[in-house]
Amino acid sequence: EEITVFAAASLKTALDEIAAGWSAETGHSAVISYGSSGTLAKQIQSGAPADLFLSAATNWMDVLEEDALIDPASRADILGNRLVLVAHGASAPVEIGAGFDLAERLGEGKLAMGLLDSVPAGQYGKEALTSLGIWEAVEPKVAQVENVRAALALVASGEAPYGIVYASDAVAGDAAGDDVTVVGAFPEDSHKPIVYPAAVTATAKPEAKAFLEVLGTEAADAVFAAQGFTVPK
Amino acid sequence: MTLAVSLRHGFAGFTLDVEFAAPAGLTALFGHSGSGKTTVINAVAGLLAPDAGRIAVDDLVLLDRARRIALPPHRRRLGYVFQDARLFPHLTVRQNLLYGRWFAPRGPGAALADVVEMLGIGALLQRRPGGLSGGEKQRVAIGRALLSKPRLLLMDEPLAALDEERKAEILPYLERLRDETSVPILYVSHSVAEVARLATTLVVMEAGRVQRIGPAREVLSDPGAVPALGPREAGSVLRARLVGQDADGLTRLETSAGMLLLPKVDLPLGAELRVRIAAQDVIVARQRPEGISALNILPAEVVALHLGSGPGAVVQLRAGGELILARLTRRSAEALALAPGLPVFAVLKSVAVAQSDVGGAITGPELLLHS
Amino acid sequence: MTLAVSLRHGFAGFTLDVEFAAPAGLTALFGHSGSGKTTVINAVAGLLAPDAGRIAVDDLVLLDRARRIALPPHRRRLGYVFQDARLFPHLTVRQNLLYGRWFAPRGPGAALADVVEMLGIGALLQRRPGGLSGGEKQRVAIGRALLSKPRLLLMDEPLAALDEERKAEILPYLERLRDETSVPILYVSHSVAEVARLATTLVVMEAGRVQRIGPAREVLSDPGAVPALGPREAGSVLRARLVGQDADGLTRLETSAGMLLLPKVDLPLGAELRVRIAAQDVIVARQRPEGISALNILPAEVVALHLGSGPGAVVQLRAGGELILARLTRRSAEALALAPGLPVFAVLKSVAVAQSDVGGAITGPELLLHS
Amino acid sequence: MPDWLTSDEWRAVNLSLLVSFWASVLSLPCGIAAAYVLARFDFWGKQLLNGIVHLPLILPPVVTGYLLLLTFGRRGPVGAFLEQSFGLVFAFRWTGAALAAAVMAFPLMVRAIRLAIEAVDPKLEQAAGTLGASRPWVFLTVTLPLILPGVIAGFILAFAKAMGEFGATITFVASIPGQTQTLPSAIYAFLQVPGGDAQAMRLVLISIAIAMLALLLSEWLGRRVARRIAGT
Amino acid sequence: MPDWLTSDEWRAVNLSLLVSFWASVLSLPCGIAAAYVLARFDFWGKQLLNGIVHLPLILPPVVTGYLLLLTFGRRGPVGAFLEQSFGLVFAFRWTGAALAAAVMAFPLMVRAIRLAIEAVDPKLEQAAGTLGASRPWVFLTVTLPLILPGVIAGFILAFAKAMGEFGATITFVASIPGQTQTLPSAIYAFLQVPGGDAQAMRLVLISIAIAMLALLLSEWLGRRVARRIAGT
Ligand SMILES: Nc1ncnc2c1ncn2[C@@H]1O[C@H](COP(=O)(O)OP(=O)(O)OP(=O)(O)O)[C@@H](O)[C@H]1O
Ligand SMILES: Nc1ncnc2c1ncn2[C@@H]1O[C@H](COP(=O)(O)OP(=O)(O)OP(=O)(O)O)[C@@H](O)[C@H]1O
Ligand code: MOO
Ligand SMILES: [Mg+2]
Ligand SMILES: [Mg+2]
Repeated sequence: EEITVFAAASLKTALDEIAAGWSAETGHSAVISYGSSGTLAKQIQSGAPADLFLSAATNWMDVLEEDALIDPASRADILGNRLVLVAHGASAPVEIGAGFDLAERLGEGKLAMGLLDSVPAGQYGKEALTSLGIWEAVEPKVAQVENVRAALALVASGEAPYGIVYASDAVAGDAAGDDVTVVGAFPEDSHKPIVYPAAVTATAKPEAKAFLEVLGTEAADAVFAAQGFTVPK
Repeated sequence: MTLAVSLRHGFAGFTLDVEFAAPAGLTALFGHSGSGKTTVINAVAGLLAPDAGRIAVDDLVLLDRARRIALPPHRRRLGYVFQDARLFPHLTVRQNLLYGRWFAPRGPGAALADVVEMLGIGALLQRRPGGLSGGEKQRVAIGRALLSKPRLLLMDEPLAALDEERKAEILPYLERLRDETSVPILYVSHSVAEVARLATTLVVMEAGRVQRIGPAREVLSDPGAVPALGPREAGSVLRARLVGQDADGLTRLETSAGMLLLPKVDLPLGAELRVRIAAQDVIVARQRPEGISALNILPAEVVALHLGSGPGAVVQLRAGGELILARLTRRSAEALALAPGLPVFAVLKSVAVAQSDVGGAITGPELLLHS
Repeated sequence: MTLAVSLRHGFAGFTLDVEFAAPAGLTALFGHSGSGKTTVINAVAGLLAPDAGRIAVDDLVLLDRARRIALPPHRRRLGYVFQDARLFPHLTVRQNLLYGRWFAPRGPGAALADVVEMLGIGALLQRRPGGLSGGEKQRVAIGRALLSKPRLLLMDEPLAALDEERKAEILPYLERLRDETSVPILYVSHSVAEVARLATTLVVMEAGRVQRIGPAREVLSDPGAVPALGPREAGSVLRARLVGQDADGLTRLETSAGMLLLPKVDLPLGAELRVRIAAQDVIVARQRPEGISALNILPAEVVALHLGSGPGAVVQLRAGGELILARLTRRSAEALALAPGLPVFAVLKSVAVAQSDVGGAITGPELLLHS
Repeated sequence: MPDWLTSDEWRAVNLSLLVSFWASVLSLPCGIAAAYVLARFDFWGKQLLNGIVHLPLILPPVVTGYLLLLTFGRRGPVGAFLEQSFGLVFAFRWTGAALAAAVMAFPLMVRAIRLAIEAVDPKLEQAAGTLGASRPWVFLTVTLPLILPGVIAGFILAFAKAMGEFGATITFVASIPGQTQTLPSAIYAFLQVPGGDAQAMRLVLISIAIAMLALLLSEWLGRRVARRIAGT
Repeated sequence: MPDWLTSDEWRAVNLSLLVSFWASVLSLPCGIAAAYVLARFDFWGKQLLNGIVHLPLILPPVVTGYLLLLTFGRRGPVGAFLEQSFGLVFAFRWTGAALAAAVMAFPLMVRAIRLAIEAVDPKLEQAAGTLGASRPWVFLTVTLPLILPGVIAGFILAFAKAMGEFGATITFVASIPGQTQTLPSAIYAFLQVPGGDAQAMRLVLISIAIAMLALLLSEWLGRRVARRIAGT
């Protein structure tokens, strides 16, 4: 049996690996369509043949739940992530806390972030900077991009000295030899917990539930963790 | 078949207002550059929607603005030879020639081989128009129109780009078309020789209006038409019958004015034909000249004498049942004391009558309509 | 200034191989449709790169394939009147006319007002080419070339689309150009009348080769050239001097053959000019005819008699220092027992010499080169 | 399947070719018709038609994708109708990817063909008319052959655009490997993950290679056709 | 500023106009030059140039954005050079948005103009040559006026494309309200937020209205020019 998974784009590396393993083990297969959570949710609203939805943001999952397009019983937050500050080149680590002098560090430079209103990393980032009391100072220097990878690219190319991205993106970015260093992590209490809710859709095939369960196994957790995600206990 | 045309149309700075009927046979539109000839032909073809007017071929109304009838060009089925050839650049010469065939009704019509032969374009058939010379293009355009089995032929200076020899080859074909089919031909030309030879009816245009209209023979032999046609072009047209072919290559023609000897005319005995005699080629003599190379000396009588304002004069002579025009100087007219009623001789060189001035006779229709 | 042309070029199925020199004055290219006239002119203009050849105006080499010289068209500065007018559609007539001015060197040249007047296009100046008639377009094209102050004029059947009257108006201007400037003119025409009147040098082409070449007077009065030119077009060209304007509008011309009376020629006393006499307009008489309307009767002597294969014959007469051709029937030639040495009279109607056959004399260059 | 491509990548290449080919082929007749109407007729609402044709160019591709989803999706008015009447489904099928690509490429195709039509000398069409050809025949035998270079240009523009189209496609039919994941979607997905750049670049090169081939072919064809039309 | 628009939206509208206008105006000379070279010359590497011109059409916009970033970014080879030599900076400026839009629109513009040039009868250019006009003059006085309808078409295509361009722009210069946030970026952001559809739709309508106006203007201009060229 083949199931269709709609998943946030940032999950690709880990999910592809897990799906391959699942497929080898069970003979079922999962085809995965990656996209931005908003687009995927709208497609499900329009009758997309998705069996499983892995979102990077809770708000879109909430919308689908209201519309009764997912099975609420199956909904679970399967992953978490950390928000980190990255800098161009080799940079010394910094302590991120209240009154952090990010604005001064930026100088004339820009802070690369996901779209503040729509990309989850952008939303969390804004929340964190606000709670640290430095949003006002930093806001004029924010350069928003369509996704976290693009923010990372701005930092990697040196266009922007700093960026706020997920730990999962930054870690692997380092591995890929990007010219980026993680210089610090935002305190976990500076923003709402970053969670990736998952749920099978209202029209899901039974195998979707099985795959969702696989995502909670330790083997899967190891894969996710290797990619920099945090795994809820 | 008769084409009846009545048109009014205004361009900025130019107004066309014409009315004429073109009987079967060939109707020539003659007039200065810019006098509106192409405009008339375009309206007949349906390429120009005139402000007002009516165009009909017998009972078939092609256009009637008042009744809001306007057949589209393709339903008119008129073979149009354009002043600029307008060949289809993407088709070979052969495909250009056969283009009209696709749309023509079945039935007899000109054969490709004949038309190709007559126009001397056999070697070009596989070529495309881009590399053709000006004259070659025009010949292909003529062939294309002929082969579309048209109800009417419209020809806008079709021969202007051709040399004399080629013209001489094509003219007889146009004559045959004129005589053997009942297809009316509307023909624009600047050459009076062409017009005199081909035209049944002559429409002289000037600044958008019809200045003179009538059977070509009459308009051409009318001394009053000399200014309109240009003095060099005036002349008369005699009807003749071929009565003998002499051994030395001369042809004997019987006319009511007397016997004419012309260089070989390649028609059968008994053929009716028309012979144009340019007014300037006629010499008038009081007594029959002797020892002179001109072979044709016709007794005649002065009918009228038109003295122009310049040094020229036009004398109209009657010889038998024909009128002959002669152009001479006023000084000669006075020296010879020419006056109506005076018996004289019209002297005419055989060779002055060019082959292109001798045409097959206009049969049937013309005789019915204009005699 | 002399234009020297030597060209070889092959198209599929057509090979051009010509060599000729065009001295100052007007060189006419004459030949059947498709004989390669436009190809030659295009090569001179630089629009066609021939396979081999050399083209030079005096010392200025326009093209030399061997030496890999090929001036681009705009550096050649040749005023080209195309067979198709090629007006710029986005410019008004006035802007078209003045186009070459932008690029021409300063200095004297034809004035816009004069050219406009001569071509009768004053009313068209603000129009765009789209709505012009065929003849109007061609007139504008002539004006455009004239106004570009060219080093050479190339004209490809410039008058074919024009009516006689308009031609008659433009011809004198071309004559003036020919005579008053040293601009050589290369001129394609199908009309022998035009060629005879205008040409200093005549190049007769046939199937891509030069068939005859020489001073126009000689080629035209050479009985042997009759087949090449077409019998209708043969004739002789006499040099004349204007010696009197009579009260009745006739002009007296002195030639070495005798006095000629022609309808008014509008030139000053003493003017040198050339008169073409078509062979078919000459009557030969054994005794001086009396009581006849022809005013010009010149004593002459038979020089040669060419009997063709047909019914025609061409007689070459010497009258004074001039050679005159007469075309008559073989029968007349025999009846009159014409033979070399026989004294005869050449009879010529005044009016048979059309205005278009009388041209201003070719001064300087022609006399130097061809006498 | 070459071994330097994963099966998903290979399928993406195939799918992109399929989608681009059909998108450009099937939109060609509509493109020619729209271009002809826009070039040669004046009618009420012409500017509206013109605007609609240009819309996919003006809108961000994602918006076009959403509009397609709303209209041609299973729950959309047209989509539901087509499914019930003809069993034709676009949403989340490769047919939908082709539709999206066709729609996105349409303005480019129409413009190219329209320019070609406007350059045809109406005098030649008139001449064909006098020889008995009705308007449709004139179009088929004179106009169409003469605009062939423009048609080829329009086709290749559409094909290239279809090869690169991403925003509208991924929004309309998502990016399901083997079903709707075209080359651009695959490239996008790789770009979204850390370390995917190299893989993305490989696919970019494949995409470029295909488009260049198509381009070369079209130039060659265009030349041949143009030479024929130059008429020598 | 109308009160039914927020100040960010108003700025996005203004910025989009600015960006689209300059993108199309400044790329026009290059577009004409590229089209002329492609239409009228044969040279080694012509197909390469042709390919490069088409590249932005073939590549997913995001890829083009990355390539722009790598080339024209401050640390990119061209970007660094331009900054040092002329003080010209693209990164995070509206100039960068204009560059991205221009690059994305370039193939469309070149194709339109090239088609127009190919339709000009070389015989007219020859005639101009015989009248003494050198090649550049022939181009300026004959070719250019005759291709004006194609130039207008190319311009409006570029303008419309620039109004809708999003992927390459946001990747290259991000989306900074008032500096680089064009209409499409704003629209995209709204679409990604639950319940943002209505706001997005408002901006879409504004975008359509502007493009339609431009389209109408271009059609009107094109007609006038075409009538002049028809020469009556
Ligand atoms: N579309 C048009 N707009 C304005 N004027 C026009 C248009 N078409 C023709 N004319 C004018 O109408 C007059 C008649 O033109 P037409 O082409 O009928 O002349 P023609 O007799 O055929 O001349 P030619 O012998 O030179 O070909 C000319 O003065 C021409 O300038
Ligand atoms: N580009 C070309 N490709 C092939 N053949 C050509 C090309 N151009 C001319 N020809 C051929 O060369 C010959 C000479 O053509 P050209 O145009 O020089 O003739 P022309 O003497 O000017 O004739 P016309 O009096 O009819 O204008 C013709 O047979 C023509 O078909
Ligand atoms: O119109 Mo796009 O920006 O190529 O998907
Ligand atoms: Mg005309
Ligand atoms: Mg020619």
